[in-house]
Amino acid sequence: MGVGQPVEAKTLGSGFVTTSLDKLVNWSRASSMWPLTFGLACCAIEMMATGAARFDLDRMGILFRASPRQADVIIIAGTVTKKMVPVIKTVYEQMPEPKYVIAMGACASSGGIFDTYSTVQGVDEFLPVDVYIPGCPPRPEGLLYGLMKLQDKIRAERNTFGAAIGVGDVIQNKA
Amino acid sequence: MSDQAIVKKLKAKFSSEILDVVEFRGETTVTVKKEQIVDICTLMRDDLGFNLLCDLCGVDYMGRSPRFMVVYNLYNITTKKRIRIKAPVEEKNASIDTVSTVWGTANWHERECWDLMGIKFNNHPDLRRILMPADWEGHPLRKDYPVQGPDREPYQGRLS
Amino acid sequence: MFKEFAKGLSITLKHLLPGNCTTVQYPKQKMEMAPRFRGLHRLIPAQDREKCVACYLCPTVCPAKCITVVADENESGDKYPKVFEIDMLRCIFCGYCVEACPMEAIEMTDAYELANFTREDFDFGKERLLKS
Amino acid sequence: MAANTETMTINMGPQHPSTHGVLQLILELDGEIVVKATPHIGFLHRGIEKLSEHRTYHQTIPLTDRLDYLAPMSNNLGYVLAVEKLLGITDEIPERVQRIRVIMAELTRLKSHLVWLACHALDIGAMTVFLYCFRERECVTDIYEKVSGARMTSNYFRVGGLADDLPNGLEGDIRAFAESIPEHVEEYEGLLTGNKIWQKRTIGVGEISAEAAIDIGITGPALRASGVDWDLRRDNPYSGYEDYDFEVPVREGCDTFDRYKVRLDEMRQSARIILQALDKLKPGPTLADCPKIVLPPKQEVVSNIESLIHHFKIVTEGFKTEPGEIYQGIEAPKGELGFYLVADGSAYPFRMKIRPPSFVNLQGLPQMVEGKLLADVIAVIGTLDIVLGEIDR
Amino acid sequence: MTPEVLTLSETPWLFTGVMLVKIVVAFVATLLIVAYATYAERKIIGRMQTRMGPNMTGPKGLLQPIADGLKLFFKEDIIPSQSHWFAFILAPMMILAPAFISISVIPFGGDLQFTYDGILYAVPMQITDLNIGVLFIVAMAGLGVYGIVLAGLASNSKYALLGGIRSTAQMVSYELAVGLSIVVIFMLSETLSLRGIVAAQQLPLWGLDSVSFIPNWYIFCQPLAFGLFVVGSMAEINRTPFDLPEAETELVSGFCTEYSAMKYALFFMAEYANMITVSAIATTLFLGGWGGPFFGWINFLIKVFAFMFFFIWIRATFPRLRYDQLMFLGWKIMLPLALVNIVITGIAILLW
Repeated sequence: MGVGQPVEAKTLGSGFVTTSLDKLVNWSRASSMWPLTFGLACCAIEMMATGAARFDLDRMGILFRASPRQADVIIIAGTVTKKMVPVIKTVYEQMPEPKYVIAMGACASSGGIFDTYSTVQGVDEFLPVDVYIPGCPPRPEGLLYGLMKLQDKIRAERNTFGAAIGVGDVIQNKA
Repeated sequence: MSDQAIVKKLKAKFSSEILDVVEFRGETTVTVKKEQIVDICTLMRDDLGFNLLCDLCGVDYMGRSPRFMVVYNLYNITTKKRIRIKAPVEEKNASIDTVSTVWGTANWHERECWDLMGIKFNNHPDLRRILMPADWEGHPLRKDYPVQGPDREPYQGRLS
Repeated sequence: MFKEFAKGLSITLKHLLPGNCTTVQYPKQKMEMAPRFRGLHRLIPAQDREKCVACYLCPTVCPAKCITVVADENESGDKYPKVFEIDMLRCIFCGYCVEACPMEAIEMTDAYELANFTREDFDFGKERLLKS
Repeated sequence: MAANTETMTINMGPQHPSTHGVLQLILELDGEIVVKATPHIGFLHRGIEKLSEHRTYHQTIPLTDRLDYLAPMSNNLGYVLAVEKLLGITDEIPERVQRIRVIMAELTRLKSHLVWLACHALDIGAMTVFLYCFRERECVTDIYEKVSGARMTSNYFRVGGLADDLPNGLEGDIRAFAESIPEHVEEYEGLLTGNKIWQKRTIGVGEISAEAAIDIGITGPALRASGVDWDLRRDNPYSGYEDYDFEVPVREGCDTFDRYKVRLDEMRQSARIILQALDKLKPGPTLADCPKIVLPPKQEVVSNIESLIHHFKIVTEGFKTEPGEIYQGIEAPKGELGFYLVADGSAYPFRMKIRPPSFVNLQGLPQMVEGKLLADVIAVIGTLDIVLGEIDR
Repeated sequence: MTPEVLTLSETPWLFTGVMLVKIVVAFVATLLIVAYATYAERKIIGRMQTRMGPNMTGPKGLLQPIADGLKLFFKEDIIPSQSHWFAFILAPMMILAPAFISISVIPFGGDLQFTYDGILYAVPMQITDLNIGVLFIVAMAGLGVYGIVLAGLASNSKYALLGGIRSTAQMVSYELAVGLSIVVIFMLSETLSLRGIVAAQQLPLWGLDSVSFIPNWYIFCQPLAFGLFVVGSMAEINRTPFDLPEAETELVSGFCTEYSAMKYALFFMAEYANMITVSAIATTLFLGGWGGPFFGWINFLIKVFAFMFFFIWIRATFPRLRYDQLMFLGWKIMLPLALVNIVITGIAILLW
């Protein structure tokens, strides 16, 4: 722990080895983000289109996983209704750490056009959203750009190796 | 069979039940009393061939009495004709007999109508909320229910 | 039965041959947007200021109510928007504001790379909209 | 021997890969045999009907895009036709508008059926068909984007006409695409129709008789696969469908395979209609001559004070209708899409009830799957072609 | 000079050393093939589906399997609170171990010769040549079932349970068909040693000199057995169209629904390891093992890869069967066919 650093941050320090290990871990996480097959509404179709031939998420090493236990990223693709909130919470809790949330589209990000009694005004009311993607629905490239933003964010994290072996927590940096 | 003939046949059987017959943009709407709605619908299906219930919904005319109107949009697959039947339902005892025995499709439509409009359907096999969560309070499509729900201000942009 | 199996297998094998790939490798290769594509909004500048005269048509017609306009008058007595802000997260990119604008002061560009990390990143004020 | 058996209840969805969105199915299983299936819906209830009461007729068009998000232009068309009927301007719609609407509606049908086939095949395990279908779907979305500016939520039709004319050179693209459809359908058929496994999975699965189907209110391809020859495009024509020569595919098998075949045949017919409409397409206005309802052209707004006033009036207040009520049904890709509009004379719909085909078709699911195997549930959900956006609204 | 054979009793150190080298080489090679089988599958299926497959992680996406592995390694490992933890942990190992162990009896090539201390030794390119090699493989395949069953039961999830049950039934019934379909091979080769079977296939076809340019691979005289074996083994390793236990669109992820991180990676690896094993067995039993135009193990690898390509190709093309149809196929079609094949072969051998 260097001089002048806050004491409460328990990390493995920032030596060459640990930072390289962090980089390795971050690289693997950024190169293999497996999202959950979780479509809510219109955006889910664009999400499928992104996975299909023209945009091909598989290029980035992204495979859709049906079980939350095997997923790293949850893409909230569509309108979140109040009836759906408990389900999303459960699914999110079932995902193993580290987990990331992408709010895709206007509805998931803020409620969008549906300023109504049954719609949650943005999924960030109950999940920590990492990346917002505006659009209704966003173009597949928009989603790809969002995923790349998330990769940037993952790459900027520190102490990921430490957190993986149980020392301290991941420190988020601004990408 | 023209619309007039259908209405005539209906009138012959249920003369006291029919409140009003309106034609608007080529569509005939027959308003009937709610008491014998099942019999009327059975007649429509069996004798007049309206075998498809396209749609069933409630309309809230808040401020009028009776407040609600249950609307049946019928279709005859053989003659390709449409007709609409309406039955007023008052606010106090908002209930009407179910027609799910006449057309199976009415089951979900009536559940939806109960869920969103708060009109009860007597003798319905399974009258539960269908779209809203089971513990939801209020009936959102009523006119006195705010769009954003009772506990939230409408979105007016970030600044104002 | 085997004939059909073979037919199916031959179809997939045919696609394995080079030249059937339809992927556009996004960050490297970008697709050309259609001229009518509805992407990020842009306020069109006119000489020293924006073309917008703050007539409030766009916030009125906006189905998502995501546009905020506050009108003011400048020294020469022309109306101008003191505040013109679009909440890009709410916006559904329907294009009604462009259709409604009588001055053709707002248009939609082909920018779609809009993802960002926080909600605050999506308050598009007048300066940002003029630049985009 | 009375075996002491217990049924197992499994909860399929709302997060499940093959419920096509957020449908929840409570399945009571005896081994793998479905004893009882109870669909639970409403996880995507967004309140479109309520919201439309607080938006003008004009502002409601983007809402309809998001109903059946696989077929946005069909919803647009249904809604726009309903409002036009309410206004009584159905006969004033220019011919070019009618033709373009038909082209777009049929492209939408193709688009919707492509996604249906993709998901249906994926559910049964044929993952390659999924990608081939999406490849063709991209062609439609490209056309969508060129026409309206968005890939999915097109928002292209307007009350009284269209948002804009077709862009230059697009007719050729549409024609090329329509001409390529039969060939692509052949390809899907080559992968699926003859395949013994596909046949085993679909023939005799999810049967429903014509009487039961009508009783439940099933419409569209699902009804036609049960032997009922009924298509609103032919029987209650709208938007000039009576001018086109097309067949309505009908099959008697009542099962998943026949629903699959009916939809594939419909895709071929849609391509035919598109080609005919392109042949008949003539230059002309793209908005009806109703200055109180349609927005005037942009150049006139700037130059003509009367147009400017109309423009301001329509944008700020919307247009008013006579009090009355109408029902307009169209043949959407999934069945009869109906709009029941009640107007009170203001610029806002007093009550808009949408009759979504999927909502009604889904009601048939328990009948179709009970007594069948778990894997058949997947096949039947796929074959019903449900979209939760319009089920829950 | 005939080379000496290494034995434990005469040259214990040398024997152990060579053995260890063989094990390490075979294990590492298998692991690498497992890793790159996932990559190859994604690439090939991608191409068949008119897309590209992984190409952004490392050059041409070649580092993709490594990234996947590392990521899974560093992920949080969840053991559901309601699960039976011991069985839950045991299951993935139970499924991976048999897949790797089966490799040990497969001959990759002919003998390697080397001189040590002036004596010429011959080392078979096979970890061990069991004289009941085939039985050993069948036994190991039987063990693999337990992993899946345990995974299904221990997870305490209904989807996993259904997957486990499906898998048990499927494996039990197909094991029978597969086992019976390869009985004819022993009848023809008169040995259970895989090495012996390969050696028997190096002879000219049916012992006839006129067609000596065709090798005596058992695929030529036993095409039916070959077909049954391929279909049956596809079912046994849960590949499409028989991937019912993990049928993604029906059972979420089937028996591995509740598994995360490294345990899931083990399942993932086991799937591909099984694919390799099965391809290797098929190569050995029906395609003449290491025989062919090139140098020993290259032939072997080419055949194995061809087989794996075939599996991938099938996966890209076919839909999935239904549970009852799968049982029907196993018990009512494949089993009788295998039995009939045995009888006919027996009669033919008697009459020849």
